[in-house]
Formats: sequence, structure tokens, C-alpha cells
Amino acid sequence: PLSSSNYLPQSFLPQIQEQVRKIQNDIEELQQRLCADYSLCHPEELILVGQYLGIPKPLLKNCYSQDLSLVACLNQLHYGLQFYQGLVKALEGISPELAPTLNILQLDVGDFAANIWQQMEDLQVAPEIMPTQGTLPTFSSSFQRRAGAVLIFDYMQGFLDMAYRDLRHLSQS
Amino acid sequence: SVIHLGAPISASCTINTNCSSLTAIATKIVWKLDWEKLPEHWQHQREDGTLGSNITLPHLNHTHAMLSCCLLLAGTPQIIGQAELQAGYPPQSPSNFSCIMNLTAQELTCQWKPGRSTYLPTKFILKSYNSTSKDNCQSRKKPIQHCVSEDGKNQCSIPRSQLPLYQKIDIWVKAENMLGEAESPHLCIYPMDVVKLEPPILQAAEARLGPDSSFPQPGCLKLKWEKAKSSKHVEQMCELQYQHPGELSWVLVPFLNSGPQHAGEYDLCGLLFATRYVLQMRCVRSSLGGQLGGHWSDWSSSLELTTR
Amino acid sequence: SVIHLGAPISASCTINTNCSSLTAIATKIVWKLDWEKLPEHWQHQREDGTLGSNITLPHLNHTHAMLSCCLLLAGTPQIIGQAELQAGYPPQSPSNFSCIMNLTAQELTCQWKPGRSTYLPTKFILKSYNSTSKDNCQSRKKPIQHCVSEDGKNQCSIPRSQLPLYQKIDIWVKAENMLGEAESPHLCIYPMDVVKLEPPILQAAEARLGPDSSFPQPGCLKLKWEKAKSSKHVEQMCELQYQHPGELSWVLVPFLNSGPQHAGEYDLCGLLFATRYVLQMRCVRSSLGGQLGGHWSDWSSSLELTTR
Repeated sequence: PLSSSNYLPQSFLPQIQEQVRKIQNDIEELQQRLCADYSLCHPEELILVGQYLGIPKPLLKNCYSQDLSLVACLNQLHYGLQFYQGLVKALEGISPELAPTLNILQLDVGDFAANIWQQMEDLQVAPEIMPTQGTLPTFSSSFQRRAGAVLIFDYMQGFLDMAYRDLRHLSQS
Repeated sequence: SVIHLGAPISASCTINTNCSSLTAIATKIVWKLDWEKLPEHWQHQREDGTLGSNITLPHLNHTHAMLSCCLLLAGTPQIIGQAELQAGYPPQSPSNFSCIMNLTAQELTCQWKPGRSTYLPTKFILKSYNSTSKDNCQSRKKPIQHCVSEDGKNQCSIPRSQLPLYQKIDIWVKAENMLGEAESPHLCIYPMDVVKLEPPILQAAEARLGPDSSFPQPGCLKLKWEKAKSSKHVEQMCELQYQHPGELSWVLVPFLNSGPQHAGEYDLCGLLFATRYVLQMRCVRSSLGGQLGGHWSDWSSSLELTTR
Repeated sequence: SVIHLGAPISASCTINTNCSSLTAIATKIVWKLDWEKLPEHWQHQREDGTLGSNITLPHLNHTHAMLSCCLLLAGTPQIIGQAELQAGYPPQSPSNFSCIMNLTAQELTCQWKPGRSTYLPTKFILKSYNSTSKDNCQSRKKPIQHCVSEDGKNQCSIPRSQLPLYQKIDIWVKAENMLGEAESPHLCIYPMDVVKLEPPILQAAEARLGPDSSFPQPGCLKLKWEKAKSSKHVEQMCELQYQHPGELSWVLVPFLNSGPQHAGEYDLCGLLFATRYVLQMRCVRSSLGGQLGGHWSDWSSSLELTTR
């Protein structure tokens, strides 16, 4: 169990909840567009392409395990959010219709990552230098970029659900 | 790819030889158009043993559709490639092509009717050349910077800085999309000859006094008119119309030639006594050598006066 | 040159020695402020014999004037030089400085009152820094791209892409002109805490049936509300107001907390039977940790319903 200095302030949670909801709304809008405009509606129809593209899935394993550590969890959360911000950026050029929402999604994810980093600084647990991003997949056709988007957005929704559950867990009850 | 609406279209889907892991687990290719699975008999597998398929759709009746090539894997079609299909028509020749010179906005604005919808992104380019006035624009001098109209706006404006106002220009609009192009008839005009003036300003003047009395002449209204600022230099012919409030029909007063002055007065008589009238005025660039030299302005804003 | 309104100003006018032809025919310098000849005693000729003159205006009370140096030639003042004079005031500290985050336009718009007119071109620059949430913006992190407001607009907007919504920013406006500069008080805010939501959408719902009958409960109206698209993710508290048509006063219905849902229904009872009502609704970002987190939205467009 966590000692009191290892908890997030209770006031932090409503803000996080709002940010997660906003990001998830952005993603839903993009998913609906990909389905309506390109008939790409189900991630399970893109398993083969996913393997081919090799899109990694940042994990959040330290946040919900016996050896729970706030610092490790926030670090993983920040790293995951930054990685997803990079993945969303790699989707740029997907289509003019999706571009505005994709842009807003990038800003919202960036805001969420910055907010986590701010909390780490406030708790004096932020590492000296911000970790750099992992290598991002490359898309060699518009189909690959759209299929990659469907998969990335699906992974992100799962990541955000876990992130919010973990942060609620980490907030002083 | 873009084709004629209703035309046939063929596509092929090949599994790279270096994806042998795939061919081990999935052997069947199925095609989908948006969400609809396509009839098997439209496609045929490759004879040379490579995993691939060619398909021909007899008529493409969607203006936009996604053609997906899928590998059947444990019953679920795995989309491994897509082609975005667009279908529509080549543009028709733009009709009702006309231009108006606006002296206030200092631009020549041309408009047209695009004709039948093409269902495809279609660009309209307003093209023009300086010309000589001798041969009805047969000989072209230097080109004027063309103007590309945003999709669906069906009008475009050339700034006056690009145009000679008193020299003939050969001007037309060209429509083009992925399936073809078409042009409107050409106009050979002096931009000033298609000027549309701003409406004049109409005001009440001091009522006209009767010949031998200090009372205004009954059934008369004295009007003051002034040319719009942007067209003070233009000789104009003007028309007046008046109407009893509530009535629909207007009475038209024959032309009053403004000549070179900027403003003037006009006595409108023969009206009913003590009656309220609504008056409007419009002008057109007057006859340089006999024929009208532009479009009528809009009617001025209404002036309400009562005869005494 | 630019000086304080009412302050003295001196100028000098010298005829170059190589303009000897001039000095032969005209020996007297006169000064004019716009069209007005200035008193002779304000100026004094040069002692060193060169043709020139220095003048001091005790108070310049024009916000803009042309000071002309003229040589008197056959009685007519020949203007041989001019200086453009501008006078005004340094800016006062902008007051009533406030900011609103607009989620639809995706920008933070700040406005202020400029204070007394300066009569001079005055620039207003909206400056801001990222800050930490700990120390009420004492420590500044990186600057945010500032925004220069067009003269006289007294507002400026920073696009959301430049702003962290959930981090504190130190923001203020600086006024500057040729005579000085002044700053407004600083604000230390989370942009999201000054969000102004778009109004909710209010619609009629199927009338509520009475407990034991198939008729709608008398004196009740069933309303459907929905959050604006741009703020679906924001937990909101809302207020309803209704009014008999023609009456001025509104009756306010206490808060209904929207919680996280996007839409909901609400039964408004206790109304008169068979009466027409006008209803409106507005919302505010609800209490994150107790205090209201933004500005009230405008009232929604009115909904007219009749009780049955």
C-alpha cells in the first residue's frame, strides 16, 4: 500500500476525468469518420495489417500490481501519453476531413501528458530529463495510415480506460 | 481512381511472395464494396499459383466507395488493401456566362451556371486575354492572370489592377475535373461596358412653389438626386419609379439624362394631391455612341414623400 | 515628432548657405501651424547672420498639426519646410482585464478597458507565460506567443494550440505608444477555469403521463436537454428559467447537475394548466473540488411549450 506522500491530490482527479472524457470523445469522432468514409469500422478486421505494421502498445503494468509505485506509474503513464501523441502525429495527412479533429486530439493528448508531468514536478518525482519517444511505425500508403489509425485509436481507448482507473486508484480516497 | 458513373471497373489484389506466412494460414480472398460482400463470381483466383485475385465490377453506381481486398482468416475477413473509387461525369459547358464590372469593389466579377452535377471535385477557371478592339478578340495579346473559383461558388472576380477598363478582353470560363474539361462561350468586352453602377442617392428637395403663389405647386414633388461616389465620372441615364404605398405596381418615369453633372433636381408632377408616394431611382452608364454601356444599377433605397 | 498634449515644442528652420539666391530675394521667415500664422514673438532670427529661425510653441493643443516654415516672397509665404506634430498622452493601465476560453473557436480571448484616449497610435500586447500551479504564477516557465490587438479593438485571442488548458498561465496586457507604456494587473489562471460553454440545446420531450391515467400530468412540461457538442466532456451545472409570454420577469429553477451524461430529461411541474410558457437553459462548468470552474454560458434559444 502507498504512503500518503505517494498519493495524488484529490483535486487532481476531476480535471483528469474531464481530460480523459475529452480525448475519448475526440477518438470516437475519428472512429465514426473512418467507418463512414472508408468502411474501416472493426479493429478485428485489421489484425493482419496490424502485425505487418508492428504498432507497439505502451503498457501500464506498474500501476495496478502488488509492487505499486506512484513514480513508476506516473512515468509509464507520461511515457505512454507521449508515445500516443507521437503516433497521432504520424497519422497526419490521413484525410482533409479528419485533419481538424486529429489536430485537436494531438493537443488534448499533449495537454494530458503535460498535466501528468506537472503533477510529477509538483510531487518532486519528475526525472531530470524527459524520456524520449520510442520508434514510430511508418505508413507507406493511405490505406496503411487509415488502417493504422483504426488500430491506434482502439489501443488508445483501452489505455485511457486503464489510465483513469489507475489514477483514481492513486488519488487519496 | 475516378471513372464514369455506371462504367465497369477492374481491380487486382496480390499477396506478396514474401508474405508466405500469410498464405499458410489463409487461402481465400474476398472482396467488399464499402460493407457489402461482392459476388464470388465477379472474381477469379490467379492461375499462376500466387495468392491473388482479379475482380471486375460490371457497373459502379456509387459516386464514392471503398473497395476492400480481404483474406479470410478463421471466418473473419482481414482487410489487407483498399482502393478508393470515385465515379461521376465530365463537366458540361458552363452556360449563362456573364460579367459585371464593380467600380466600388474595383473588380470584374463573372458568373455562370455549371450545368449537371459531376459528383467530382470540379475546378472552374476564369481565363482572359487582352485583345485588340479591331477583330472581335480574334487576336490575343497578353494573358490576364486567371482566377480559380472555389468549388460550388460559380463566380470569380479579377481585381481591376489586372484589367484594362477601356480595352477589349477575351474572357471565358473553363470547367475541368478528372474526367474532362469544357469551356463556356467567349465574351469579347470592354470591362467598362459591363459596369454596374451603384444606385444613385434620392432625397427630397424644397417643394416647388406655384408660378404665382408662395404655396408649393399641388400634385408636384421636387427631388434631389446624386450619383454614387464611385461613378461620379460616368455619364448616366436614369429612371424613376413611384408607387402608392401598399400598391404593388410601379409607375415608370421616362429617362432623365444626367449628363456630366454629379447631382441634379427633378420635378415630378401630375400626382394626386396630399398623397403619400414611395419613390426609387436607378441609373445606367449612358449611351456612348448610341447603345447602353453597362448594367442598370439596383434601385436606390426608397424615398417616401407626401404631395401638398 | 510626438509630445505630450499641451506641452511646449521648439523647432528650427535654417536656410542653407548654398541657397544664397534665396536669401537675396527673401529675408523674412514666418511660421504657420496648419493654416494659422504663428505670433512673430514666438520666433527669433539667428544672431550669427545665417537666415534661419527658432520657434517655441508654449503649448501644443492640437493632437495633429503641420508646422510649416515659410519664406515671405512678395507678400506670399513660400512653404520651404514642414514638420508633422502629434500630441497625446501615454497609455493608462488597461482595466477590467478578463479572459474567456472558447472551446468551439478553440481560443482564449481576453478583453480590457483601455482607459482615457491617448490620441496616439497605441498598441496593446497580450503577454503570457506558462507557469507552475504551485506558487500563484510567481515562477515563469516558457513564454507563450503574445498577441497584438488591432488598434481600438481592445481584445485579443490566443489559439488553443499555443496554450496548455490545464496548466496555470500568467497573463496580462501591456499598452504602449510613443509616450510610454503601462500594464494591466496580471491574471494567474488555468485556461479551462475561464471556459465559457456554448448554451445547451433545449427541446420538448414526450409529455409525462399522470400516475394513473394516459393523460399528461396537468401543469407539467417534460423537457429534453443536450450539452453543446464542444463541451460534451465537461461536467456542468445548469439553470432553467421560464416566463409567461409577454411578461418580463423570469422564474429561475434551481440547479440541475448534468454530471457526465451528454443529455437528459427534466420534468418541470407546478405550472398553470393549458398555458403557454417560454423556457431557456444555461450551464456552467461544474464544481471541480467545490468552486465553479468557468463562466455561465449564454441562455439557450427559447423553447415555447403549452401545458395541457
